[in-house]
Amino acid sequence: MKVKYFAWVRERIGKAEETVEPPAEVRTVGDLIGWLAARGETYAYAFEKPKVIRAAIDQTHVKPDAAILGAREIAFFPPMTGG
Amino acid sequence: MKVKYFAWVRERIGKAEETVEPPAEVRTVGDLIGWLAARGETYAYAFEKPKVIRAAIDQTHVKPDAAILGAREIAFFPPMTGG
Amino acid sequence: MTVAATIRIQDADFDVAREIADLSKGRIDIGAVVSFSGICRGSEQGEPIAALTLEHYPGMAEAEIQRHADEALSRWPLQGLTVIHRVGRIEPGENIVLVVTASAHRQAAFEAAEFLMDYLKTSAPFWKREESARGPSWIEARGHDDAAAARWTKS
Amino acid sequence: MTVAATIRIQDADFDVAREIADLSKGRIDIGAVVSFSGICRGSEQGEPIAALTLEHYPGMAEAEIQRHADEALSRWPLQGLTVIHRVGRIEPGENIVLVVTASAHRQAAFEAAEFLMDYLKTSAPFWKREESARGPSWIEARGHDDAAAARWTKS
Repeated sequence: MKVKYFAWVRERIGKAEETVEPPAEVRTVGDLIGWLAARGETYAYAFEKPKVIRAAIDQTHVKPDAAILGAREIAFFPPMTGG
Repeated sequence: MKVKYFAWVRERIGKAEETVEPPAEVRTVGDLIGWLAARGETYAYAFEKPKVIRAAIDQTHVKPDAAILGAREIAFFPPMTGG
Repeated sequence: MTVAATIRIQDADFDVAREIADLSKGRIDIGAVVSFSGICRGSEQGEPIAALTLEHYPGMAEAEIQRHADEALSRWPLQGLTVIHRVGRIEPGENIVLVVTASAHRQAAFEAAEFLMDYLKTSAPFWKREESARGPSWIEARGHDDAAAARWTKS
Repeated sequence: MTVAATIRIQDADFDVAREIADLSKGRIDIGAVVSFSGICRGSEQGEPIAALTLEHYPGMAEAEIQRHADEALSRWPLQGLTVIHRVGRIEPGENIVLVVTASAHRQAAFEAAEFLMDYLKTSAPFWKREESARGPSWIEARGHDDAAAARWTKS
């Protein structure tokens, strides 16, 4: 699946998007954050406060317990500050 | 004192302003409405529903029990419909 | 810095864009500008109208608007405030009234604009007469405008 | 008549006057037009800033605004609705965001504009980075914006 990062999540990880293939036991958005955070220092830094991170599956806001099965695109970003 | 009329109060009375000298027992705005209403048919028509009439003394909104002593200009008009 | 409200009562139309620009151009302390334009509709209570004629109480109208503008300036942290009310004959589609508020933050700008419009509707000495096929008639005040204005009364 | 919202996300500035005119010109069913312009201030939390850079999530940003615009159109009797959000580098005094609402009556126009601004602040995927003497930093979300947005949640 494609993963996208925005704002300081993007800056900390050092890339805007990538394709990942998490193992089957990574079922929810929260699981995916934990799995990504273990990929290296930059990821650990980006996800150091998982409660702050917002997520969207296929461009719709979701909660950490949302299932990722079938998702084409999952995005992670800080709380929004538009307007 | 000068009395001014606006909107349909003006139309019914047939003049925009006039100078009147009510007797001393006409003490309040409500008294003045009653006194004016007795001046003739056009006045009676204008003031037929005294509760609807709004008043201002020297360009400030007042209630019917406001004293008219010392007033330079008293205005009568319907509820406002600006904006 | 003391903010002075711009208040005008006029026959002529106004230019919303220019009024917004006059309040905010070249300023870097303003974060939010709200404008409200009241426009003459082509019907009242489902009845087509040809025009409105706006009458006002010269002197008192300016004073009443000034008083409410000053109250808005004291209740909300505004950096600019403009109120323009037209009088005379106004046809459907034409502007009647304009309120523009500027503030660092959006809530103050929105609230002050709503406050001023609610008061203009109920307290400023203006009266609307409509021209329709049945002849001219004065528009009646509406109870829900009084209710809208009452929400700003401090208890 | 079905009303469609105009929604644009763009680098370029916008012209408030033209957007208001596009919604209301030649219409005689509109009685109230509210515009909200969000402008880049020259300081954040008392600290001078040189500019903001607005980042967004292309695709989702449009969809989120469309979803909230549709909700506004279903909740209030609007006759027109425009939302424009700029992205990229924006200097103090420049426009960031515009919401214009048109309705027969003022309350619908005010409420819909406030609703959309509250949601843009908290739910639309945009992020602001500021440039100041201390270097670039991301602006943090504010709790009172969440509180403002929560008031529109139907219970």
